Amino acid sequence: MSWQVKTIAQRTGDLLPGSPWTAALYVLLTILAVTAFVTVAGLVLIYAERKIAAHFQCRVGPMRVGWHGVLQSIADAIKLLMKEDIVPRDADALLHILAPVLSFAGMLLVMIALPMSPSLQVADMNIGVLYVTAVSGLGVLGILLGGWSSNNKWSLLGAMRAGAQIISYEVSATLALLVVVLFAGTLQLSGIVQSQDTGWWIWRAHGCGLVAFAIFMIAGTAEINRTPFDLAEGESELTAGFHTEYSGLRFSFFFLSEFLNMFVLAAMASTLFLGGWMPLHIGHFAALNGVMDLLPPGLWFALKTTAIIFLIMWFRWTFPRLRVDQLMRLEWKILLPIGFVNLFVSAACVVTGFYFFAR
Amino acid sequence: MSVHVSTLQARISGESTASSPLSTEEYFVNMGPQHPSTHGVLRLVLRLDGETVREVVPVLGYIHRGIEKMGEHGNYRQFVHLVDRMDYLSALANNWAVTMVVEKAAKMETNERIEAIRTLVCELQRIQSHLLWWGVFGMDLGGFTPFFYGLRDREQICDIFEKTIGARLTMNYIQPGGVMFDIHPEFVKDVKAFLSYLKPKLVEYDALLTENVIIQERLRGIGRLSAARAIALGATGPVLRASGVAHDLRKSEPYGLYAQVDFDVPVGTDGDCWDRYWVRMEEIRQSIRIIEQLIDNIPEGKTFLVKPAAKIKVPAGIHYSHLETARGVLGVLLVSNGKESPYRIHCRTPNFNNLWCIGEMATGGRIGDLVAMLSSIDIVVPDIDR
Amino acid sequence: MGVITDKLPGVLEPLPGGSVLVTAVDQLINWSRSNSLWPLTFGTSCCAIEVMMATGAARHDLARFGAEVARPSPRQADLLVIAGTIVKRMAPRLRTLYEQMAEPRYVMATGSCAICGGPFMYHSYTTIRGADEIIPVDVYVPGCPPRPEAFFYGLLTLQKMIKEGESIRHPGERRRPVLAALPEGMTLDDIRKEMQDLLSHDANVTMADAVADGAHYSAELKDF
Amino acid sequence: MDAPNLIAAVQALQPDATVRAQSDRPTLIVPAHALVALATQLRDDPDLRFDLLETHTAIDWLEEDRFELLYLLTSVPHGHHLTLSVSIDRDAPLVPTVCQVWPIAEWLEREAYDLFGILYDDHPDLRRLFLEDDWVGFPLRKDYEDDFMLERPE
Amino acid sequence: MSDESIAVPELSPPPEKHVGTGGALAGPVPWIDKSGAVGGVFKGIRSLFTGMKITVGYLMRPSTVVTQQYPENRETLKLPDRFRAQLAFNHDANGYHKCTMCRICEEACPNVSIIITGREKPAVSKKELDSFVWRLDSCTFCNTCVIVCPFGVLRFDGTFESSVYDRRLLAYTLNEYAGPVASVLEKIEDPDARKAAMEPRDPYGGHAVIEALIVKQKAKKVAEKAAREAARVARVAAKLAAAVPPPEAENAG
Repeated sequence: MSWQVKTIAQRTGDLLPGSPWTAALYVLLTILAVTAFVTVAGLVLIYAERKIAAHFQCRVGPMRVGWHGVLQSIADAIKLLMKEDIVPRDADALLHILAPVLSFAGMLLVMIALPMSPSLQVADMNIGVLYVTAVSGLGVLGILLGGWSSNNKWSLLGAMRAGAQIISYEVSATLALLVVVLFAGTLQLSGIVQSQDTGWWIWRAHGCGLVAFAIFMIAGTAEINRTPFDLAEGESELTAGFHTEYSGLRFSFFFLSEFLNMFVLAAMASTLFLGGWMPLHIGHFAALNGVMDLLPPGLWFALKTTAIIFLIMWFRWTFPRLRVDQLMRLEWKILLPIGFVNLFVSAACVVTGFYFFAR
Repeated sequence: MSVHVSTLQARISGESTASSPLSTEEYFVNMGPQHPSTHGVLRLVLRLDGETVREVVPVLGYIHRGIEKMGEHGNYRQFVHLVDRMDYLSALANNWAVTMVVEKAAKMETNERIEAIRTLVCELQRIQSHLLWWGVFGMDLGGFTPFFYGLRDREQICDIFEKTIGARLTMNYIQPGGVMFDIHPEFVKDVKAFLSYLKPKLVEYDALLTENVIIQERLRGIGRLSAARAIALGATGPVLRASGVAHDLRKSEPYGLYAQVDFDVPVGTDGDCWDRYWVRMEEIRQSIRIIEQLIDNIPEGKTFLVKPAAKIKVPAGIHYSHLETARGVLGVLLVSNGKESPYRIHCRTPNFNNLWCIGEMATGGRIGDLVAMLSSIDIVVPDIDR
Repeated sequence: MGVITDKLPGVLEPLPGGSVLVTAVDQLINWSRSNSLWPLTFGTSCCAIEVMMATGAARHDLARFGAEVARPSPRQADLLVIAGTIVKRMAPRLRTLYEQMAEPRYVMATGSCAICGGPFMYHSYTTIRGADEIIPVDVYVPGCPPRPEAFFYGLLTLQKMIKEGESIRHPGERRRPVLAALPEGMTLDDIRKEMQDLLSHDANVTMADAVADGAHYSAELKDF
Repeated sequence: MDAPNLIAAVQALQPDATVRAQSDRPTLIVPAHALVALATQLRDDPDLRFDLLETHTAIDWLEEDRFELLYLLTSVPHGHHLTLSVSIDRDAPLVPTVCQVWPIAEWLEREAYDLFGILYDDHPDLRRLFLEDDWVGFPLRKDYEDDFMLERPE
Repeated sequence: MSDESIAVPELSPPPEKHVGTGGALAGPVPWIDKSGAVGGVFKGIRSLFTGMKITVGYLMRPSTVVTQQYPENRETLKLPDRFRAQLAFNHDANGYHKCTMCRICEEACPNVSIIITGREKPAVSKKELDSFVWRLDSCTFCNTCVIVCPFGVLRFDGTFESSVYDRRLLAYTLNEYAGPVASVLEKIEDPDARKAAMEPRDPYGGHAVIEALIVKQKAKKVAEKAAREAARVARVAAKLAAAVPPPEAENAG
């Protein structure tokens, strides 16, 4: 079965020669839709996190705002919007204002490259993986700027921790990405998804994929600053870390991008290792594949992403956090060597064609 | 004569000794008075070199309320309720400490039942305090879930206390001459139910936190305190025992009914954060043992041998007695001049001395280690400041 | 609405700035503020255990009110719960913390020490006799320490106050009923009773309210 | 070691020490100048081994115009207790520090300085412990006066 | 202060019976041995999964939720009988209290949370209660007043819902009526006269008493300060007079 991939950018391109105004409207609508999606996803994620955390901990979580607290996130959002916004007197005002925007923009830019279903992807670049890796680096810039411009020692410490941590773990994450890129033979995200129509990379590569997936999950959790790697904002250590001096709207930007980064990570992990929107196919067993195709691809994507998000939340509500030197040791002495070895092994696999359902 | 009175400003603007070959710049950070991991209003001035702590200067007094001065103006019964607010997690032991010194000085009689009740509720509170500590310890290390599990089980003890004592935290239960109420008819049943509930939970705690590799890695070899240094720094309680000194007043100078029960004093070997953690976890188990031995045979008797009078007269002189709270040795020094209120009353609080160890432990560690150490000595700030 | 604030004259605490918008938005904003009170992790003594820890823990679960997001940084907190004694040395710091919080900010004084010095009222040379000598306090929760349910009652009281306040037309202004000059024929018992009735009927947000709130939300988006 | 033996042993070390009456633990009155030497001996003597300074505080005997300093010692290995009492003039409250003997004394002495105004000779870091550096007066003295403090109304 | 300067002799190992964990409950110290590097890694990873199993176990079993829904469960919430949250008068079946204004509780109260005012001209008996003011704001619920009361007038209730916007509302007048105690009232035959003697009291009128107390206290403080100042001035003057030599001597010099 072949999938007809059509991105929103392509559709806009199709429209452009005929009616530029319609195309412009289309672009506008897309921007609105992405913003709406981001907002809704963020609110849902925050609510889900609070509810799931509560049930991990033998309690019930938000209950009193709407049925079982479903409107809790909306209340929080409106409150944060209407809250006073403080720029400390000694802060670097411009950078202080810019930082959360940068952090949010980095997340938003990754969002447009995610293939959520064959027809639901804003832009499908031929260097998609590279683009995602590059643009997600903007987030750390926002954090660094925010911590530095606040003129607060705790913020600075948090920002430096975040900077060191994210940049270090990006290496491992990229190495894990490269494994999939090697196997798929393309940097295009939709191409990677389509390369998994005989099976997901997590199991097709005799363990290499699994190892890469594990590394990617660990490195990714570290990149989005979540427990057990939440050193940048570890409450008990650095009060609130890099966003200590942020309030109101700008804090909500950080807050939202933190949760959406989790979505981005889960989406990337499912795209690369779990086939993205590709249903569970095993080789060329048409019967199984046909049954699996009954579910629409968008739903497959949503299910996989949800599962990974749940996994990340599960990590967070179980583990204590690492110390800063242990964090670095884990990256440079454990993950990185394993990642390199894994990359070499998978390169060998690719060259010899030694993996399941090689073409 | 070289008496030189200094100030905090002078203290922290002093020497800067960068020992690293790299030319790094040291800087001061105020941790507290409002900081999530200082458990109240403790201020630590940290001299940092990057993430490394070069020096810790604790600054106290953000909750110094002058309890000792107030004690001089009230009678003994009033002072009992004041010490509730010192180490509020061992309020009963605090009550007992004052009660003990007053009873010893004024030669007040008690009976076995009173002592048994006192021992029981104190041990329950030791468990309660350690459960809270366990939860907060997990939270300080970044894991939130232990906090909820620890406090969930602590609430069960709160329920038992509420039934018998009528308060959840500041009890004012152990009075000179007796205990304020007799135990609730359901006390024995509740305590037994709680113990059988807690035992499997302890196994769960171990699986969740104790055996977790991150905890192991974070606590091993951190904040090491040798036995000799621990004694010299005046540490008591689990902090001292973790360093390998089996100094427990329940064993060495038994009070209450501790002489009649069989229990062990867990001691550590290295005196690091891990040992302190483990000693406390083990103390919960020992407390369970003590309660199990006592709960079935509480002797009969009155809870006040004589009707409690508002005022008690204590013969003139210096009286001192001490006992073991969940955090260490709490001593009450009572100087009386024969009147209804003490001439001078002084509390030797365990946290005061235990905190003093932090300066020695923390030097050279990371900020994250500092938080772990602070949590592992389990301070209650109002107990330090009084 | 308005049982308490209508019948009792209020204390206004005006703050600079302000604009005119519609009432529905006001209500929406008040609703969101009252249901999203993020507390500052601030506790000085015994009350902190009961009011910050036990309430947040599984048995009582502050999260039900949407208030479990305890912020260690005052910038992000809405609610300052003064849990414990405030002494002379801490007083300027408490003031600083209050100043650092962003509007709208609410203050609850829990426990005897924070209300009036409590057990340390007399003969103590450092204890401040009441946190309201330093910062304005909105709700007093008596107890020593108050049990978690008592704190929740205080939180509901505060929510009620926020819901009946005025948000956009006079930002930051909130009406706090005072005892002085009770209207004719009105006793405090009546007010208490009405409040308790309200709590039992009105405290839980029903689904109909939620839908209405959603409508407010879209109206609010239109205005922006 | 029981109380009479203990007192005898200490008096052998420091003949000036006299027994203080009205105390429930063995208490010896020691002249201030002999304090540090005796403290070191008490700590190092293998039979005594008072290695834990349990607490140290002062008593303001206003009518007798003196401060009494108490050092409550405990021996962890032997499990016996001893109290040292040092009386100093109220107008010139100067006493040698025992920081070098028991490090914990550094804070305990700072507390006594803070609340009683007792000055410790050779103390490495003598400053207020609980109160602000610019606090006037020493609150635990019996003649402390304060505009802030409220008396209990009758 | 360095470590070296303090020569504390090392302790001999603690006595045998104190060491060790023993007991039925205690197991061996977990993880005290550092097993080999590879084994350690696997053990570590396994420990992570054990923890995850526990948390997800709670997630999967909603019956483990222990939360009480406070405002919703107001009807069913039952506090223990002894819980102390509000001081109240014990009244007998006819609604009389037995307080004789002996003031023992007032004296025993650690921080003057009980303020008892008597009446200038008692209607019936010699000692008559005007108002028994209890300050909920400063009360510490220590129960001392209850145990020292010789007549069993006081008790503690579990009514904890008493948050207010104004702290003056926290001063309660506990007695519902002023006037004599039950034994005296019962002697009054005429019901109208009895009613007149009782005189109902406003339960929230306590703050006036407290304000009067504060005014009195402030005046006392000011007077004391003035007296201290005067004494100081007199002392200084006396010192000056003693220090300055008499003028005759000056002239002579």
